[in-house]
Amino acid sequence: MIPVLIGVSIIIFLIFQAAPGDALTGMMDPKMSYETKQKLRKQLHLDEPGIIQYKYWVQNVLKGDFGESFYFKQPVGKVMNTYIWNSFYLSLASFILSVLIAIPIGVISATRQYSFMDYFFTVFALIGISMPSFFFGLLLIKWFAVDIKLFPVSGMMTAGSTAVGFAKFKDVMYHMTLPLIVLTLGSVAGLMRYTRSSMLEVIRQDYVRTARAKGLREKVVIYKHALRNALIPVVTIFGMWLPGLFSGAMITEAIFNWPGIGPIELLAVNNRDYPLLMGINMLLAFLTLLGNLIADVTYALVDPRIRLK
Amino acid sequence: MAETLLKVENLKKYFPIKAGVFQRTVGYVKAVDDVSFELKEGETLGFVGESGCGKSTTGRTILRLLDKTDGSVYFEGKDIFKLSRKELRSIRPKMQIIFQDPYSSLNPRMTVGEIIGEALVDHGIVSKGEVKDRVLEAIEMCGLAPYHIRRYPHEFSGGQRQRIGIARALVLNPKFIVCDEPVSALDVSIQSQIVNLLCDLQQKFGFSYMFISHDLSVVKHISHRVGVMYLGSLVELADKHELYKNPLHPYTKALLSAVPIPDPTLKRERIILQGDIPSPANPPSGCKFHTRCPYKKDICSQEIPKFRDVGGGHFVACHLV
Amino acid sequence: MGELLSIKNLKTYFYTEDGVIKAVDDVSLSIREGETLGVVGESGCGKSITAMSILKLIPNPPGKIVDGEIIFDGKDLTKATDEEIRKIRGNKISVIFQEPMTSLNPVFTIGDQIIEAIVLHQNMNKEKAREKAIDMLKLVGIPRADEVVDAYPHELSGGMRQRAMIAMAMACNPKLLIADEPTTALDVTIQAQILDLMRDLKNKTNTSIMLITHDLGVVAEMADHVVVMYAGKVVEEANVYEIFKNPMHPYTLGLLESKPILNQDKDRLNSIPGQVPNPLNMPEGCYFHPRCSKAMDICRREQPELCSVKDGHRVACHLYREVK
Amino acid sequence: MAELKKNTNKNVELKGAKKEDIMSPWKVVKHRLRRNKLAMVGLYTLLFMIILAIFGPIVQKYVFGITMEKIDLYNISAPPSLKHPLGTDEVGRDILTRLMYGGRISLTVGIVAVSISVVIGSIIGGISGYYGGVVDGIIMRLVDIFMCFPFFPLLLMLAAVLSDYKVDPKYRIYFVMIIIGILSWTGLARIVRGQILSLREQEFMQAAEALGLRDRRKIFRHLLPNTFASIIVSATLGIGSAILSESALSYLGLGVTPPYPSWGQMVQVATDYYVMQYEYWKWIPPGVCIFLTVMAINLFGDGLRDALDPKLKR
Repeated sequence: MIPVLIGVSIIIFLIFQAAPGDALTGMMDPKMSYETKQKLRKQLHLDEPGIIQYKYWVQNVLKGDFGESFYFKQPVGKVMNTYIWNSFYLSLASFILSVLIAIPIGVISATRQYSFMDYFFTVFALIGISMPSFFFGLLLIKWFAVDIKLFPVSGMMTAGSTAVGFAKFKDVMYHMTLPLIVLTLGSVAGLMRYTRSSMLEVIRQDYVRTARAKGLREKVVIYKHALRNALIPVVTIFGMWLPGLFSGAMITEAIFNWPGIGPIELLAVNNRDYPLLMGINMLLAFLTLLGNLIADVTYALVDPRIRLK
Repeated sequence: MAETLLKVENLKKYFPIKAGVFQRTVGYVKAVDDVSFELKEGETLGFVGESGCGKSTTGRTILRLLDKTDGSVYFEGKDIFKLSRKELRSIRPKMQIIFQDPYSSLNPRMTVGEIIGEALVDHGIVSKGEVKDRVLEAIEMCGLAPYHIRRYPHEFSGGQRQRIGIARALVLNPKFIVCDEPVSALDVSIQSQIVNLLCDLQQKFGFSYMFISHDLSVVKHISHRVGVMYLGSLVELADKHELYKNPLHPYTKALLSAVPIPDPTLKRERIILQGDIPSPANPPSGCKFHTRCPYKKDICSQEIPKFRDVGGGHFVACHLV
Repeated sequence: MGELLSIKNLKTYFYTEDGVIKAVDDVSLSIREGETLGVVGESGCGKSITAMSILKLIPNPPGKIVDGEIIFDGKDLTKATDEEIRKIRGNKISVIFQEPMTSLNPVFTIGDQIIEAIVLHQNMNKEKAREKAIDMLKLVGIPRADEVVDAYPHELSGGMRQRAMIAMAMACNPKLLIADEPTTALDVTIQAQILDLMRDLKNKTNTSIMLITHDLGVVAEMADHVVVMYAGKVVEEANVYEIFKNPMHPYTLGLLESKPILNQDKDRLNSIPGQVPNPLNMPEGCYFHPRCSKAMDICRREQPELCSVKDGHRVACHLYREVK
Repeated sequence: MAELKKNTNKNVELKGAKKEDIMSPWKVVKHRLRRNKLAMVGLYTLLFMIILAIFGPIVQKYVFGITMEKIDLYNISAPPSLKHPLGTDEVGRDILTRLMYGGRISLTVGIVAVSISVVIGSIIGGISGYYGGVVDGIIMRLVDIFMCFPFFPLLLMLAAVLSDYKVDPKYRIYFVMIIIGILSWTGLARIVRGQILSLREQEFMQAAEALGLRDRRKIFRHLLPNTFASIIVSATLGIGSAILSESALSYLGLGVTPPYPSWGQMVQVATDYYVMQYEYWKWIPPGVCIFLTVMAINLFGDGLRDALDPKLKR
């Protein structure tokens, strides 16, 4: 895991080295004198070779210091902390919703393979995968926010609202509905197909036949004996979801103006806010690795054949 | 007396067991543990044993499809583990192998003709024009029809695929063929076809076979001599009539008595072994069979019995004999 | 001995994309109480499908019981509702399968899987069922049964797993045990252990066994009565001594002669030529005629019926028409 | 021997098969694919889109004299009419023509990007699987590193860096293809490696070794043809996701830039609520085009996967 993290940090660093200009370009005040610039350069170690700069950067990152965002004029850590939780709420809601929808329809699809329901859900899943999120988001805004004004166009709360407690929660949920639909459509599709193929594999196994031969009810056979096995590969993808919970869905958030990490990253890209970009990407890479680790651990937990010794 | 074609001396093949994050070797599966024997020209040596006893690994290590851990294998007097890659390649056609699984042993994307002829082409054994004739000759000898060469493996049944596998080996005119459970995956009525085919081909071309199987009756039928393996080691090796009439090792005795015989009137005394086969990763000390042996003595758990000739080429590894 | 189960003119077909496969084609057989019936045949002959049809364990689609009767305990199982069948499964009729490796659910303990069946059919509470499960494990000769009950299947060897499967099948004292190639995946010495155990249990409980196998040796040792199947049909049926002493159908004969026998020496095996016919493209007349050395004209035209030739010896072959 | 021959002939007769219906593995796949209605719908939709993208602009130019840059000053932001079946955009360009050009670009980006990732992925995965050991260890760590990056943010950053270099819009398209291609080889590399590792365990590879075949023949005749199936499936599905990536990037203004049209970029106008509400013809058709094309590819790819799966037989 450590070598992978080092590799990741090197690549992130290299990408930003490749970008024209340096950290100073973003901070530059046109009126700044040449001397002050040189001083600042020295202060930021920009006059030194890349490898030394990398060393300083890593040292700071290890201390939790990702530098200062050009655009927000604040420490990167603080900026991330402000917005990342908004992404988290949206993604978590979508995650829970997707699991609740996708797993049952995956199971139904698999147990009635080649039935009308199966085709219906399969086509539905393919629509979910094929639909560009920005287009789907815009369509929803047009239909439900602009045309019939059922939901708000954008944002996370009604402007100027000072509601607290349940009222605040209700307001947030009201704003969340449309982005939630967009996000969930995509993830339901993937998860459902995964569950379906895993389930199809499992219901052909001998032990499912054994369970039937014992005289168990079909429901017990499917939801206890088969599903328990089919979910083993599925839980591992829950771990992979971890970075997704924090990275947010950039485009969906941007379209609905959801104040999460997605629009911030877009803003950072457009303003070439390199410290912020590096920070976000480093964090996501770290979360990805952590997610893999969690996946491994859950795998061992749900599958008695791979017990950690 | 025919000449010795293959000589195996103290062959060992250990597979490392890796564990942990750093994939350190934490132990070895002793798949083949000190096996020695000789094979004469035109002879069939049968190898029997239960799953995991290392009979297949022995066969594959002899052909250097796997690297050895220790010991040596002489084929026509040359130690095959000392050959260079090029020398090995040139000797390959002389020693062939027939596999157990008729499904995974043929490349699904090649026609039967290509499968059988490709080694001829690759080694340049015969000229391009002759390849087809040789393939047709081999295919007919194996009981298939000429038009089959343009078909693909998935169009054939298990028995026919096994014939294709035999033709692939046969076409190179080998001297020695390892038959690795060639009939285990086949139905009874097809098994006998393949066994007969192998016998006929041996008579015609004088091949030497190393015939690996877990089926004691098939091994007895086809072999001249039979070796019994248990947990990576040979425990007994003798002429087939001698071995089946007068088994010396308690394991051989138990194995023979466990084979069901299709005769309901026959009442035999059975030796039913207790317990399971121990793991080859952690074999018992001394004689590996002592944990299940009905006759075990103190010495059996302490000392490894020597594999020795007790007269007339009857080899056995047991303290009690 | 009364008849426990009788199958009459059973037809189980599979409807595939490529056509209809007549896996079981007009099969009749019966099992008496306390008897072991050996069903022999090569792969694809329909012996397993016949057995699975009894408990309606045929995957549907594509499989379907098209016609016939399966009378068990005076009731026709083909007409039974799912609920009725469920009450018979694992209770009055239980099954052990070929692969002990894959037949047990890997994520539940051995105990859980046995207890489940006991609780379901015997109205026992969990603690009592657990005790019973441990007793069953002891009965099938598993050492340290009180520990094994909490073990997962992967922690046991193949032989031990098959013992656990037998424990599970016998837990509700079934009247009929269907053993579908119970020892095929096991080594010879382990096979001997399991066969010994099954014989032992049968003597103790008087359970009837339907033993499905391709190994004539196993049949000779275990069965009282033998049914030989070929291409979805019963070709010969007799008691075990009769069938080995006096096999009549050319297929049975070929099967017996094509296998080398340990205590006999033969120069050359007598093999049945050709392959098992493609189930989608069965030959006209007797399904065996293309491989039969004694085939006559009538064999190519007409399907022989299973007729009684001698006392309790039935064979489906035109060669014996005169005798009838 | 004579006896052997006799036995042989008997077998031949028994088989009794017609001599001329050889089902090669590919024919079997074709046969199974044809029976899958959804896959066929996908295939025909895709073919229709491709034909439209290739020949549409030519017809427009030589028959109606409309090119993607031609401005119709009398019809600015005009709704669909006979002259402009899908209306015009804010500077008076024909939407239908631009849509067809956009199709060319989107499809080309998809195909080229996937070609790049297939070449890189299968070579690297192949090397990793074939040689194993240390080589495999290093390559797989490298893949791990690449897989650590969230795909889209990285794509975005690279596209941004690209913008800073002020690449000419004409060449930008190629850079977009290359970036998407380079970022998406890892999945395929893993698949190919896994395939080769399992193929190496197959007995026909052991047979190839026992026959003493040259490495070259083992790789090109035995290993690669058996990995084709999974490469083709993942490439087909890859084209769909490459088109989605490109359109999202272009929608954000970081992909294909004007004057070259791309479907994603055409949808961008909808960020203006007026356009969104009243001038649907400007952004809905390109969005639908993306969706239909990707859907068609996924339907076809899905069917292809089923057809190539030897386990799946009805």
